[in-house]
Amino acid sequence: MLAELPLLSLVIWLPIIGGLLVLFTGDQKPFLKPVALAIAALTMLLSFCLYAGFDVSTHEMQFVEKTPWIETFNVFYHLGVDGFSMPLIILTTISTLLVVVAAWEVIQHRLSQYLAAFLIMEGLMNAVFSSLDAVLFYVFFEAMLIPLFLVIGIWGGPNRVYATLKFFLYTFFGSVFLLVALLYLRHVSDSFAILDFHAVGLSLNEQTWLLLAFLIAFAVKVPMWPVHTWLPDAHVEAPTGGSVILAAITLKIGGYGFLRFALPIAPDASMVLDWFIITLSLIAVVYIGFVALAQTDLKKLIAYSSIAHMGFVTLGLFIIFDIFANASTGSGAVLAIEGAMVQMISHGFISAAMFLAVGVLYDRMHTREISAYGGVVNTMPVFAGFAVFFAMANAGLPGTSGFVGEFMVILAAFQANFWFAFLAATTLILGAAYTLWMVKRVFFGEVANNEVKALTDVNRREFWMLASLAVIVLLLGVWPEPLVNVMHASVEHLLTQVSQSKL
Amino acid sequence: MEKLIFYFFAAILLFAATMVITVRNPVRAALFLVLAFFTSAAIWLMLHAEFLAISLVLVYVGAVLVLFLFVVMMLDIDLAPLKEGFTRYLPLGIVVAALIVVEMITVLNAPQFDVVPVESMEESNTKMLGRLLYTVYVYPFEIASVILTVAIVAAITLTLREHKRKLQDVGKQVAVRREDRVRLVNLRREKAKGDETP
Amino acid sequence: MIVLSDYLILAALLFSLSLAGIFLNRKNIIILLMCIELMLLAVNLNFIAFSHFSGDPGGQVFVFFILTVAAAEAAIGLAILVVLFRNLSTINVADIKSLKG
Amino acid sequence: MKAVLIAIVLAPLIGSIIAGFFGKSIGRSWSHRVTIGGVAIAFLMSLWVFKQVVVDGAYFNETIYTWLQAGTLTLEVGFMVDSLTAVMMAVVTFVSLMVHIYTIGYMHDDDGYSRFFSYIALFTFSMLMLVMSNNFLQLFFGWEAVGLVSYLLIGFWYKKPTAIYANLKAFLVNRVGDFGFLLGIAAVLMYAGSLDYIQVFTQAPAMAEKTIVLFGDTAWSVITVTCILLFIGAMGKSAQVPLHVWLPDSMEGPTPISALIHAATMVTAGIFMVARMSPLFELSETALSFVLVIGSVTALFMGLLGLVQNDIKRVVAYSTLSQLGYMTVALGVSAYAAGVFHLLTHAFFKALLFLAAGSVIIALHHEQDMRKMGGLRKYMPITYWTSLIGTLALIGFPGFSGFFSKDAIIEAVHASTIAGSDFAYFAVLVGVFITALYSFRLLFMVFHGRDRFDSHGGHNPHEPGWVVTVPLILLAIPSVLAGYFIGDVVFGSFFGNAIFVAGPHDVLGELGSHYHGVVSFMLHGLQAPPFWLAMAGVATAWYLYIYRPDIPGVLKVRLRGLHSLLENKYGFDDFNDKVFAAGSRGLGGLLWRVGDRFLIDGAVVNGSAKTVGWLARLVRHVQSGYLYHYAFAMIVGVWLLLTLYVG
Amino acid sequence: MFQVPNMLFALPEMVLLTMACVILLVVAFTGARKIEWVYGLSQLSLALTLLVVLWSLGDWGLTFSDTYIKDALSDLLKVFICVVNMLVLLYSVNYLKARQLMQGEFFVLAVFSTLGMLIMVSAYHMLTLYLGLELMSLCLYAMVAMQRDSAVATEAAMKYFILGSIASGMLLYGMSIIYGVTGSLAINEIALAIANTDGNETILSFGIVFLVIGIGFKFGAVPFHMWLPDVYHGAPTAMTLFIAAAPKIAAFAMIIRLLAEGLIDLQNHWQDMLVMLAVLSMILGNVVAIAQSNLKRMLAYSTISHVGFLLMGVLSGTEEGFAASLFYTLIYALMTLGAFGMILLLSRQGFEAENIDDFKGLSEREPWFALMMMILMFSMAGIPPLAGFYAKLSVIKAVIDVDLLMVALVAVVTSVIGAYYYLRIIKVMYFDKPVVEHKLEASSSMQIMLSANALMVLGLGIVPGILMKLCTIVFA
Repeated sequence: MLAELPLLSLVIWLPIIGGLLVLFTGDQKPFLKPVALAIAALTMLLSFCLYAGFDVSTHEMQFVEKTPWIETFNVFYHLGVDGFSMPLIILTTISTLLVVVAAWEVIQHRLSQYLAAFLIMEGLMNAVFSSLDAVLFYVFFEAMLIPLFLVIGIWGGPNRVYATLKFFLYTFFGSVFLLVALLYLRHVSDSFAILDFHAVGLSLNEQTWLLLAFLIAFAVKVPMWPVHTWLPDAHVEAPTGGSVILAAITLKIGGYGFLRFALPIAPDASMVLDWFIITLSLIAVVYIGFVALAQTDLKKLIAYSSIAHMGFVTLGLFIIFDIFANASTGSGAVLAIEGAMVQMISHGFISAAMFLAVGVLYDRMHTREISAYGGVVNTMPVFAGFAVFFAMANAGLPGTSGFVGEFMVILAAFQANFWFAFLAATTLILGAAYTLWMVKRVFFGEVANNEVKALTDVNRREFWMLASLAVIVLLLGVWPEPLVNVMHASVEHLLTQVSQSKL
Repeated sequence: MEKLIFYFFAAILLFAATMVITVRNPVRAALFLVLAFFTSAAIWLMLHAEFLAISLVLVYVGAVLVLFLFVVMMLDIDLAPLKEGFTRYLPLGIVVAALIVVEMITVLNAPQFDVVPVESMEESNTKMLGRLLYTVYVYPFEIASVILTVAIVAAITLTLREHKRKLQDVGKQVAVRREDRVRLVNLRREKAKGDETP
Repeated sequence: MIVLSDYLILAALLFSLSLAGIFLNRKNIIILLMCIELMLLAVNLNFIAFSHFSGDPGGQVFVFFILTVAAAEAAIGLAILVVLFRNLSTINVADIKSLKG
Repeated sequence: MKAVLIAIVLAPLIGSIIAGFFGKSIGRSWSHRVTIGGVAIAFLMSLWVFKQVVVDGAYFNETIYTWLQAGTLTLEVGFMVDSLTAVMMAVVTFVSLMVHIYTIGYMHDDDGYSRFFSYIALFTFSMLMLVMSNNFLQLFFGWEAVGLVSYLLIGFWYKKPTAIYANLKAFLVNRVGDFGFLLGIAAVLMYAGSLDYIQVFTQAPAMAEKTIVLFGDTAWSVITVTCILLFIGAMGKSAQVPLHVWLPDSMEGPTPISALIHAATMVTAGIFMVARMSPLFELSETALSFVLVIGSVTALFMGLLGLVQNDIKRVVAYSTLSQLGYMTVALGVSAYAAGVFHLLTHAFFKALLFLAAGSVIIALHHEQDMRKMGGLRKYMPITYWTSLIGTLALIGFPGFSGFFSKDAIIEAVHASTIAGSDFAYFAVLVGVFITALYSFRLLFMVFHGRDRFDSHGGHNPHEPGWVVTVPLILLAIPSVLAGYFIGDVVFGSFFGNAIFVAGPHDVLGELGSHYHGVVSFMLHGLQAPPFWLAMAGVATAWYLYIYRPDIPGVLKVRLRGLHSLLENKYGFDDFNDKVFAAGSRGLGGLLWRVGDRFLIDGAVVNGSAKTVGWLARLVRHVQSGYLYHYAFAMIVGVWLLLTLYVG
Repeated sequence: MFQVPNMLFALPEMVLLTMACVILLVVAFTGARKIEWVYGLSQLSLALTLLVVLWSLGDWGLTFSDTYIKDALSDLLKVFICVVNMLVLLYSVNYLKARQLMQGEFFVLAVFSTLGMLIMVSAYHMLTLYLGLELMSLCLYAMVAMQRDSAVATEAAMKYFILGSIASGMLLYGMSIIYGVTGSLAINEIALAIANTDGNETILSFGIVFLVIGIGFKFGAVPFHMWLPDVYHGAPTAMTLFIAAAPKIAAFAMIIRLLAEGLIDLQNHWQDMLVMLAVLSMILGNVVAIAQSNLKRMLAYSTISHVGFLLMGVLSGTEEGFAASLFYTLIYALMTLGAFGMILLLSRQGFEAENIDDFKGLSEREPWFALMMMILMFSMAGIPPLAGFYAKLSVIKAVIDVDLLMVALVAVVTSVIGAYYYLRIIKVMYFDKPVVEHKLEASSSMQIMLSANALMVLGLGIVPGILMKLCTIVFA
């Protein structure tokens, strides 16, 4: 029965249409929040059905839907998921549910628009992950900017205008090159199907330009150094939900883009230019690690840590060529790609948790300055427990999901080059340093001031919100196999694609 | 001989055109324009376009340029401040203009145009035009009439000051006094402006 | 023998002069209108010359219409000019510059 | 067996979870009941396992579940139990149980009572995971998990600024070690293609033949690089110079923690790990020399620091550092068995010393300064006598456990020919003297001499309750007796296949051939330099702190330079604070301000926005409002088009 | 031999002309008293014309001695011109009333101008094309000047007129050269003549330069754009709207007839010129728009940039490219209608609502119309899923398909710059607090149609296929 439902369309359109309903419900209606919650929950359940019905043994696209959309251009409404996109869809649905819950009492101003924005965004993001047609992909890829732009701009902090314009223009700048690249690919392959792009033969020169275009587009999303500076600003100014979605999912679209476009379409150029991307990734890990250390704003710190963590994703994706060249055992490349994927998923949950935690504090104190806090554990012991747990996860403690991805990527990086692993592994020190130093300044010590003294511990809603994330983070850390298992076939397929030269 | 006439008229034409764009007084400019049109008409005659040459003189000189002069005089433009800035960009302007001229001449001086006329028009120029206008070019002809209508409507709309319609009332007409009807209008003189060249 | 080129070059010179007149003129907008007339004159000369040398009457017909349109154009141009003068009390080209940027 | 092993691991974990999450609702006594119950079950089962393995020769190596699979690589969670593991399990659960019981008394008045029990039970779980692992992944998991618990426990009193400073420092320094360790694991994976111990060990000889290029063109032996990287991990966890800085500070945690984690178990994880990796280390003499030198430096110089400390726990902490140095030295000379044996005896006597110190601290109402103690012998006899036993064991007085283990190490160093062994021999010998000196300095200052304590309104200090004294006594017993197993453990085949020693390095085998039982070993020891050095140390301590207590003050002034060097702990802390901590913060700030804000944001991002804006305002002026400019623009356009595209 | 023309083909023009004369008479005899009638009649005449066009759909051919063409393109464009101008009139009514501009002459000129557009669309002869163009332009010049007491409006009209006449002159000069070389004025004969003779391409390209200038001026392509900001800004908003929307559609017909149908064989010549115009337009339009604080002026510069995009499709010289440009033109007309419609909607007596700051906090005052305006702005910026995106997509696709990658890159990069000023409008509406209290005065029909207009932009974003297909069929 599950297989007969157009599940993908449902997880895309249910939240979008639901979001519109919510939008037109207006702020005053009492059933506004329950309706939004129900939509988000239902979408999440549907996405779980995807997992349940997913066949792990094949790399072929599953749950495929295909109908003509723009016939003149041979553009299809073509959906499907494989091992890369399915976990990301689940990540999206879970995050959105949490965002809806997080908004429950906190957002007073234009609540219906807020909830609608996130529900619509959920649908758009799911669509990004399941689009198999380039135009369709691009449409959703860009459309996503609109709700996020509004979310930051309307509900954001004092400097929100600068942040949101910067965010929008930065990402828009990146993505227009993607558009040109996609159109060029259509030109050579005479089709808009992404899978046809994979198959089309391209000269090294073409591949290089395409890769650079993809790189600009997705590097901004990831974000990679040095095109990362929109992220801290956007995060700092965004409301909690915005930060959560931004960190948990939109960044992943960058990584997903590399997997879906850059690597299979331009394998030879990727091989030639991998040093460049690896260098940027390593700079992200080390440089950003140091920069995070200097932050005095909670959200900025977490934002910078996100950049560093996403550095592992790009590192993992592009070291495979060096591993091919070096390694004897052969599973290193698999480890690298899967590590990058796991890192994406795990970072999604952990950063979501961190931002939610900051949100919990912000709702009470209305400041994000680390120096305004101190000794929070005295007044909010349960919350501090969560915070320390998530901080540890952020620092990559084994047993949490934060460890798995980093571990896999570092192991794989060693097979590429000792120094890659060496620099990547500095995150062990730097990550712990900035995270735990922050924890120390915010949570430990004597109660710093009267505001902190007046804090109340998490309420039931916040507790379950954080607890559910904690459980996920822990489960993925203790037993990542169910996650990794779904992507095996796709990873293997990607590696065969990548290892075959297109020249 | 033909050549001589051509160059004679051409020289006058160019001279008149130059004067149009250089003289200060718009009345004189308009008169030079008249001269230019006359010489053009002469050249057109050399090209066997008699009807057009005549209508150029009649329509243009007779109507359009008179309109120009009328407006020029009606507006009572103060001529004194109208000369500044002319020379400031002159070199640059002349250079660009000269370049364009050189380019145009280079192109137009092509051997392809080194031809003599095909003597094929047997019927009279006027007759031919008349025939064509009502047959082949009937559609453009209609459009031209619409354009003229629009021109009238537009010109009236823009310049007509009174919106009230005149309805005749004999009683009122009879009872009217001089003060009611005659208003001595003194159009403002153009403001003297300082040097406001960019 | 006068060849086509001669007429064309004459027209081109006239055309260029009118162009130069338009952008060199800082004075009176009326002169601009006259320059436009000159420009049309040059075009007409072109058409007639071509028409004459190719033996095709189309060019002459075109000129006929250009004359008509030019008259209409002059009427509207002058009407706008009058309105402008009423508003600004000037028709100095250099004074008409409130719209910029 | 499998079920038992799982139960051993899970029992403390469940106890921890119950105490941690439901501590509030089930109350204090149930909190300690469940955790102690859990640990007790683990202890008893560990004893059973110990019997199975050691007596019956059982061996266990099985996977519990597949953690992750990637390509041909399978990462699993599983247990490997051999004699080495069995010993560690028994020690860990025993000391842990003692500490649990002791905690009931020690933490009696603390608000975080259940939390504390939860933590130490969690620690027991983590430590068991570490020692029972059959692969590097799980080893690393346990490795980091004990680090986490250590972090939590050092910062247990989170209101104390020093405590939260210390725990952050401890975690970060350990992370530096883990950095190397993780790279080591990565190296193992790359060259052995697996993380499973057995497979890696099988591959080890092949690894020894490979080389890796790190800098320029110099080829390094893979095995050396791997072992040194792994050992860097051990240096962090086992607090070897220069990653030792966290351990003295960790004394900010409650005393039971100092005993359990920072003396008996966690810090020995590094020793255990190297012993476990003996098949790898044995293949690289360079790595062994490296281990040896680091160990001997630690053993000697950290002991020296104990001489000038006045905080009772810090003295014990420095002695721990020094003893860990001994163990490392043992590893360096391939005397793994001796190292592990010292680990074992040290676990007992050092836990004992810490708990005794804790007992004193409770009795003096959380006073830790030795200058404010003295004469406690008469008020706290049990503590005194157990302390004395512990101290004698520590200085290696013949007959006490420490004697056997330490003497075995010294002999092994003496016998070794590996590079650096001469220096190591010197270091460990001097270390013996130093150990005796500071140990008895402590004993004398605390229990002898005048009463210098603040008697708190006339109440004299007294022994805390049985929950404190019983563990002391129970720990005192093995502190004395454990040494008598030296024949089996060090010189015998106790460890069997668990430890691999390459032929040329087998110093213990050589010593073993001269070994003729405990008594002769003891007699031999009486004639050997270590014994006399120890005695000299005791005598000096007596002279300085009992006979002429004024001399230390004079010496302090006379040897100001040396004293301040020791006082400042050779400047490691200052150096780290100023260079690493401040340096990273400074660098971070610099990169942020200059790199992110000035260059990227300022120059490029906002810069390009500004440029466009500037351009906009500039180009805007072209739209000047003047008709002739407009016309001119058009004509320029004509000219451009004509020039560019005609012809 | 002369053939009697098939008058039926020109029925739309005839109907409109008749109606225009009727309106003229009504205006002449009723003056200002029955102005509502005049408005109604104008709408009716456009509606009738639309019906006639729809009724005669599909019967294609040449007539009037090949000076008139009725083909798919002309039918489609006529439909859109009628619809767009009906909306323009609807949107303008309130504004005109509030400013005493609600005069019969406005409607007369509007209808005549529309007639000019229809003539252009169907012109298959350079003469008809020129006459149609002049008919349209003359009406527009006059309309701009209609606010006779406004200094800026008359200034705008004057500039428009002068520059427009120069452009006409150049266009004529170009036509004369083409005529001279090919010996013909009819589009199909020109194409035939060029195809049959190897000719002197230098002279032809010389002629093309002047044609391109004329076309470029009508569109407002850089560097022939100078009139555009001043006219958009200075003219009363209703007139601006009129100038901005439908004439672009007519101009599109002109460029197709002249370049794509007449001079298709010389595509290599005009392509480069259009590349220059397109690139300059996109850069200048987008950059200078940033510096504007007047919304009308900003939209004027945005129009310039849109023209750059629009030209990209044409310059590609392929059928897909023309279709893409057509699609772009139609979408542009819709978006412009909406955007200026919003200004008209918010304006009231004594208040123009033409400054960007006038939109501050609109989302709190008028959430629905703020949403509509946001849709329009995002669409103009080319953000999916709005129609503007597909327009950009299709033209960029067209140039990429002919390997003009650099043009595509310029297009996308400048569109990023462009996004900034569109976002600024949204920012002002959504992120700022309102400064003026005010309520809408516009009629409900206008509100409904404006909403429909904006929603159409959204709808065409979700299902762009139909219109795209239509555009493709036109050129197939």
